[in-house]
Amino acid sequence: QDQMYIPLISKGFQHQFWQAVKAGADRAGAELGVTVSFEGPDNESQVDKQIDMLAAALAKHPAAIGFAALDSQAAIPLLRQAQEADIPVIAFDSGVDSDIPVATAATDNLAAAALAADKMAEMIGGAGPVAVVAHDQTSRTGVDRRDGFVNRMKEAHPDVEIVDIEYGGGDHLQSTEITKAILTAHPDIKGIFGTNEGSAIGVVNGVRESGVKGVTVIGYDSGKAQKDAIRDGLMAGAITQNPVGIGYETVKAAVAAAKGEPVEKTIDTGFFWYDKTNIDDPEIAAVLYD
Amino acid sequence: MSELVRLEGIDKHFPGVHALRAVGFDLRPGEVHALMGENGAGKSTLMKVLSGVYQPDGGRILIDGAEVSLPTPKAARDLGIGIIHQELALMRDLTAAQNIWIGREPRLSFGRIDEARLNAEAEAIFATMRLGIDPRAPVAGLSIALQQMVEIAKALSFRSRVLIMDEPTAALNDAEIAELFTIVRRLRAEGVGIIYISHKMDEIKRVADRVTVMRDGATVGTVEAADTPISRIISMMVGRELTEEKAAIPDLAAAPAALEVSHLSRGADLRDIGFTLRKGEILGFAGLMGAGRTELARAIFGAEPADTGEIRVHGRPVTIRTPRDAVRAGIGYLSEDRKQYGLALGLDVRANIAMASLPRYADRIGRIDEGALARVARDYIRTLGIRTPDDTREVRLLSGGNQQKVVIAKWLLRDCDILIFDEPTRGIDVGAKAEIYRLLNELAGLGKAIIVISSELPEVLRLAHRIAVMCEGRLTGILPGGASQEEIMELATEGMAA
Amino acid sequence: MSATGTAQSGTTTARAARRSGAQRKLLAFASLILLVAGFSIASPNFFQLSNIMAILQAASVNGVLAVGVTLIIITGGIDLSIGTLMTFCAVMTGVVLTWGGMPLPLGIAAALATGACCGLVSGTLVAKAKIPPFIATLGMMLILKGLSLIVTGTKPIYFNDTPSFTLIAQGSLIGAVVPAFPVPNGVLVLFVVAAAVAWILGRTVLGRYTFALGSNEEAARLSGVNTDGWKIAIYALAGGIVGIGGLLIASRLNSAQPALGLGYELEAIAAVVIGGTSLSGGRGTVLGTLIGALIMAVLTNGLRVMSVAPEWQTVVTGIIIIVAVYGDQLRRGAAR
Amino acid sequence: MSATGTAQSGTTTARAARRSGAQRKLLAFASLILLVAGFSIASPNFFQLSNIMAILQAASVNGVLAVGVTLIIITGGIDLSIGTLMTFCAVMTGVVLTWGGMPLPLGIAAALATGACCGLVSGTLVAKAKIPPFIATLGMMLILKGLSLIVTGTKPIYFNDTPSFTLIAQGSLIGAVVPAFPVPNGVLVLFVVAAAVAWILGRTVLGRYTFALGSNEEAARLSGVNTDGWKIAIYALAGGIVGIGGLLIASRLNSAQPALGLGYELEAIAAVVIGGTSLSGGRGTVLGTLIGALIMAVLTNGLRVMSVAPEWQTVVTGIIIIVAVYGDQLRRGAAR
Ligand SMILES: Nc1ncnc2c1ncn2[C@@H]1O[C@H](COP(=O)(O)OP(=O)(O)OP(=O)(O)O)[C@@H](O)[C@H]1O
Ligand SMILES: Nc1ncnc2c1ncn2[C@@H]1O[C@H](COP(=O)(O)OP(=O)(O)OP(=O)(O)O)[C@@H](O)[C@H]1O
Ligand SMILES: [Mg+2]
Ligand SMILES: [Mg+2]
Repeated sequence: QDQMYIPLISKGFQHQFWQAVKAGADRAGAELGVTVSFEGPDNESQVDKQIDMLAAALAKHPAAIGFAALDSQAAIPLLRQAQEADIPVIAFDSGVDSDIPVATAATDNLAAAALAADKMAEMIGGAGPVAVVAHDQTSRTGVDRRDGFVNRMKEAHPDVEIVDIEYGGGDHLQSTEITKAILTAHPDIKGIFGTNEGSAIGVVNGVRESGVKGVTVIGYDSGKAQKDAIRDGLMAGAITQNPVGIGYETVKAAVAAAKGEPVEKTIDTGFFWYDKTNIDDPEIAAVLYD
Repeated sequence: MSELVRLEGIDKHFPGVHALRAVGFDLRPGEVHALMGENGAGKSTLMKVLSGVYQPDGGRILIDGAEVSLPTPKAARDLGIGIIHQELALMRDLTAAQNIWIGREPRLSFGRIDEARLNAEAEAIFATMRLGIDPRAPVAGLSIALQQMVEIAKALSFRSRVLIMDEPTAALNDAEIAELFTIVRRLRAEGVGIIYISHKMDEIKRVADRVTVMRDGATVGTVEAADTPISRIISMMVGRELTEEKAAIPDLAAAPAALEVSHLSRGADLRDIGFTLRKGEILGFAGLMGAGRTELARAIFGAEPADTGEIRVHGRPVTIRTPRDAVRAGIGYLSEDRKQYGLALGLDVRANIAMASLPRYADRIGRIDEGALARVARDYIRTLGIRTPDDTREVRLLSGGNQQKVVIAKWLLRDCDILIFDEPTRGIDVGAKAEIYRLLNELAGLGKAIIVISSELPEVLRLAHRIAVMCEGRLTGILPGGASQEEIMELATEGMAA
Repeated sequence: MSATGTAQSGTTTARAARRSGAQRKLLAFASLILLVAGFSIASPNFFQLSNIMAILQAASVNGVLAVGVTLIIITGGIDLSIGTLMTFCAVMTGVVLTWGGMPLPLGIAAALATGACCGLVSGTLVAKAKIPPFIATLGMMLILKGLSLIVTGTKPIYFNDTPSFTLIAQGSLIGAVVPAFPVPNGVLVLFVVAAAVAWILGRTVLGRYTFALGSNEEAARLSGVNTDGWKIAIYALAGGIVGIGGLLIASRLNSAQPALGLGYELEAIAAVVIGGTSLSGGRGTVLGTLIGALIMAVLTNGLRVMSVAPEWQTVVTGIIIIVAVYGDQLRRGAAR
Repeated sequence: MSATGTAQSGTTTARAARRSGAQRKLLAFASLILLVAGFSIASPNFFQLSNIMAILQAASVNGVLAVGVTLIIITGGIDLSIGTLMTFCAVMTGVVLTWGGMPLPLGIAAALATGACCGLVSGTLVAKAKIPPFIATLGMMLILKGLSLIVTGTKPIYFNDTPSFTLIAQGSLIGAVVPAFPVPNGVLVLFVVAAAVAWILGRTVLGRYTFALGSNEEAARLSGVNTDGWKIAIYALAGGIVGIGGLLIASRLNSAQPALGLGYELEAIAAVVIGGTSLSGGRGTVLGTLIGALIMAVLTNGLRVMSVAPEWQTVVTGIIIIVAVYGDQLRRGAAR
């Protein structure tokens, strides 16, 4: 085998976020001269599909594996198998509750969503009803972002009331309809938080279609539509992670681990708040993607 | 030559069945040519070859003396060959008129259908048949007989030069048959060549000019209808002489009652019906189409339970809400529409024969004794002369008459005390018919109580020990076995004039 | 004599059938009304013009898909590919308009043509290759899903260069004339499509053969109908209608989202069946489908407006779908 | 004379029929072999014991679901709820084992009982309330999806307190005896379930009535068969089998994942149809279903091992599903 082979098993591949992770991984692969593959299930509930992917990846005798666990416990038997075969595992996007991964490159979704809560509270004047349109009710990212937002509000902004939490599966159209229903049910709503790109765009669409003014929309992740919405003022701002960085760091750590070099246990790729004012700053622009 | 159609050496194989063996046949303009033969002789198959449904494996088809090939039904149609299929081929969700004109709808611009013209023309055809069917009535709501009439109307609408009628009268009553023959004679006078298939021997003398007999996929011979006795045709069909005489009517006055029905009513279909059926008795039910005989049978059997009324079996009152109750009480019902109600066409002969008796061939954990089932199935195949390669053949592949025998076998195997046969010989050949008559008599002799519903008066007269007559949901009278046709018809139309 | 009797019973049957048909539709409509009334009582925010418009708007995409698949279901078939086909049509419009920079009409044509072509392929697989519709369209579902991702490189295509594109679903022609009644164009499109398909089913040869195929394909074939050809045509027509659905969703989202679409087929089929069309073919109405789609949209919106917990929304939706069809069943039983 | 003719032709037919049936199965098996061979040549990593075991393991859940739904499909019905029912069964096992702290056998019983009860409900809706199976089970699908989320509070239930639980799917009884052949128990379960259902279908009254219902329900009813009762029994049995699927997936994931399950029904139904069972009912085999499930698992795994891009995996899967069924269709045509 001429080139080192490193598969990345992610939580998905169709969303812009995952495509950005993939782009970062591909870049690292090109720079470091290793073959990288990237795949993930269709949605974040398909825990067993991901396990099957991991099994297929192991069959290919990779040098190392990048793994973004949908459910870390469920994957443990296979991770152990990897350990026995001396295949280092790098966790990415979110951690794995186990000491098998030699490194973790992830965003702290709880902290990131808490930042969104702070920004929301600030913009609506510290009081009033808000709602959450989340992308998933059970997946780790969905739960963390929802809980990070909700808990922070309860702790730090008691006058802000979360009146509704709905789940649109990250589907733009569904999230649009949900937003319109929320606006109907709570005409006095002050702000809505969309927990990923599809949800956030759905919220923007829903607010625009129903013609309601003065609702503060905060999003998550990046993408062309989201950037446009922020520039147009339809969205007040959004949290972005550094997916390119996640992908890049994962592959980099994997290569190092495969070569037996030491790697840092936790690689915090960070998250950022961006809005109209800083969207074009070089350091923000670097973590945004289309 | 003045021949319209000539078939030479037609061969057709199905997997495991040599259905047609070098069959020859010819049809002249302006003649009615009857095609006769036992069930499974190959009549329908031959006609399907002639109408482009099946492709022959060998042989030639000549129309007006020129050899043709008929790759599709449409090709045959374009050459002027029309067919009424033995098995109803209607689209149940469409109306009568829509069925008649399917594929040839009168069109307006933009692919629109001229529905008014379509209905009017259908109505005109019905008028020539002296039928009052509403062209807008969905076919699913019509009785089998009316559906058959729609098929005939459809075939007539083609104005074909060759018209094939594959058992058109199987579901018709006498009045309708008479009406059909008027039409047939008119067409013959117009120079149409008609191929007529039927198992009703008397019809041969009434309409046919020539008769061709088939047996086991080959032609036995062609004879002039006028100067050939029926018995000769029958012996050509079955390969032997068929002798049968009416069994004597037994005196059953002292026999215990097997089935007592009283005050049975359901809506307008059945009104206050009561009768007694004795052990060993064959009770015939006569009446016009729609008289409610089938409804009565279905009510007794629990297929569509009655609203009120009492049923006693062997003197004990029974509650029958489902067919299962009836079967448990020892009642079996052979329906008039075997395809819809009698057979699981996709299953094999053995499974169908066993359908009503399965638990008897299973142990406590529900395991079936296939060996025993195979044995009894083969027994019935032999005793009823069911023409099938073996008992594991799908029933769908049998000829119509043989399918009917499979249903009969199902109820014989169940060994019910009371048997209701609704049109038991519909589509059955003479030989088998005689066989079934003999069987019914034998069953009665064994003490079974039997109801026979039939639209063929001669059949009722021949079989029944007593004859019950129905009209518009009422039982208008019960006549002794020796009654005349006139007496029956009088009861069958009683009160209809009013 | 017997003829007279027959005639009478014939006419009665037809009349009874027509009456019970009308009754059934009225009653299906009634359960829609019942739902609307229930939600209006439960929540004061429900019965407002803006929310009604939102419901209609929400019904538009699913409604158009459902109308399209109604055709196929009446033939006795099924189409599982409509969800991903919708997306693929949207993507092809994006390719033409945004990447190709072509004028709007060509983009619309692209969606319709893509839909019709894919329908043609499905239809051919079903009619000529004799592959069961379930499998043929399941395969197409997967193929089209992959193709959308491949063509777009898994990135959405935006229609920012064609500003008028969003008007297809979101503008309001009616609102421009009657400002008090700002029916979004998407809804208008749904009703126009429904009316057109109802007309095709009721008045044209294509419609007649649609029912004939579902009722007894063999009989139609034996009657000289080119059943294969017509079936392909019906699938192509349905595909074209799905293309309209693709335009609507793209216009609403101002983008072609390549990952969308899976699951939309079940929702559309559910609308069709709630609307009284039989999955075994041969019978069905566009009006019923329309009511079915509205029932689903009202249900979803109403439960959300009532702020029912999402997991309970799912449960209640399941129950109501069953109950609605059960009611329909009872009525049919009674009509019989 | 005629009797002899019949007898002779009879033997030929029977033999021919048996031969063509066996041939068909052999050929379906052949396309599986073909796939395996193709992938083995394309990638050296494919045909390895560990990967073959991974494929079998991956086929086990879908295979069990497919075997269960085969029963229902043979009756002419369909069950869209199997995916979410599987999850609900897993959840109930979690409730009994982890929350209730009860012993393993009770947990297993919980899964089976939950499956059977839900099957009973579906069956009753179909048989007694006369709701079309598509709708009844679509409703059940939604209800069960919601219930899983409600019961668990949307959080997975882990089986860490019952360490032996993972052995159900992941242990290897065979491997304990023949170490060279570490077939996971999940695969063993699949084959045992398949053999049992094949036996039920082929040899018992229940099996015979399953075919009879699919072939002509009314004829069976008019033969005195308690069609409603048997139908309910069949749905309940299928539900119980889905419960086994729930155990397997829970054991593999060492957890009951409440959001799982949607979409699994289509995959299982696809396996059934690829295996030659007709969606119109009346015919089908368990062996075919097994082969269908294996074909799907081999396909998915093989494409992954070959590192085909995921969007292309989807496209290729779609194409191969269509081609596999087309091949089957051709063979049948030839046999006819
Ligand atoms: N499609 C088919 N496949 C296999 N065998 C067939 C098929 N059609 C007919 N047969 C067989 O061919 C033979 C001739 O059948 P056909 O239907 O022509 O008989 P028939 O003379 O019309 O009988 P009937 O009077 O009962 O209608 C029978 O043995 C039948 O089982
Ligand atoms: N499938 C059906 N749908 C609607 N009406 C029917 C149907 N079958 C029969 N009927 C009607 O029910 C009434 C009773 O018919 P039934 O079949 O019991 O008559 P019958 O005396 O058995 O005569 P036959 O057997 O000659 O048709 C008739 O008016 C008939 O038109
Ligand atoms: Mg025949
Ligand atoms: Mg009758």
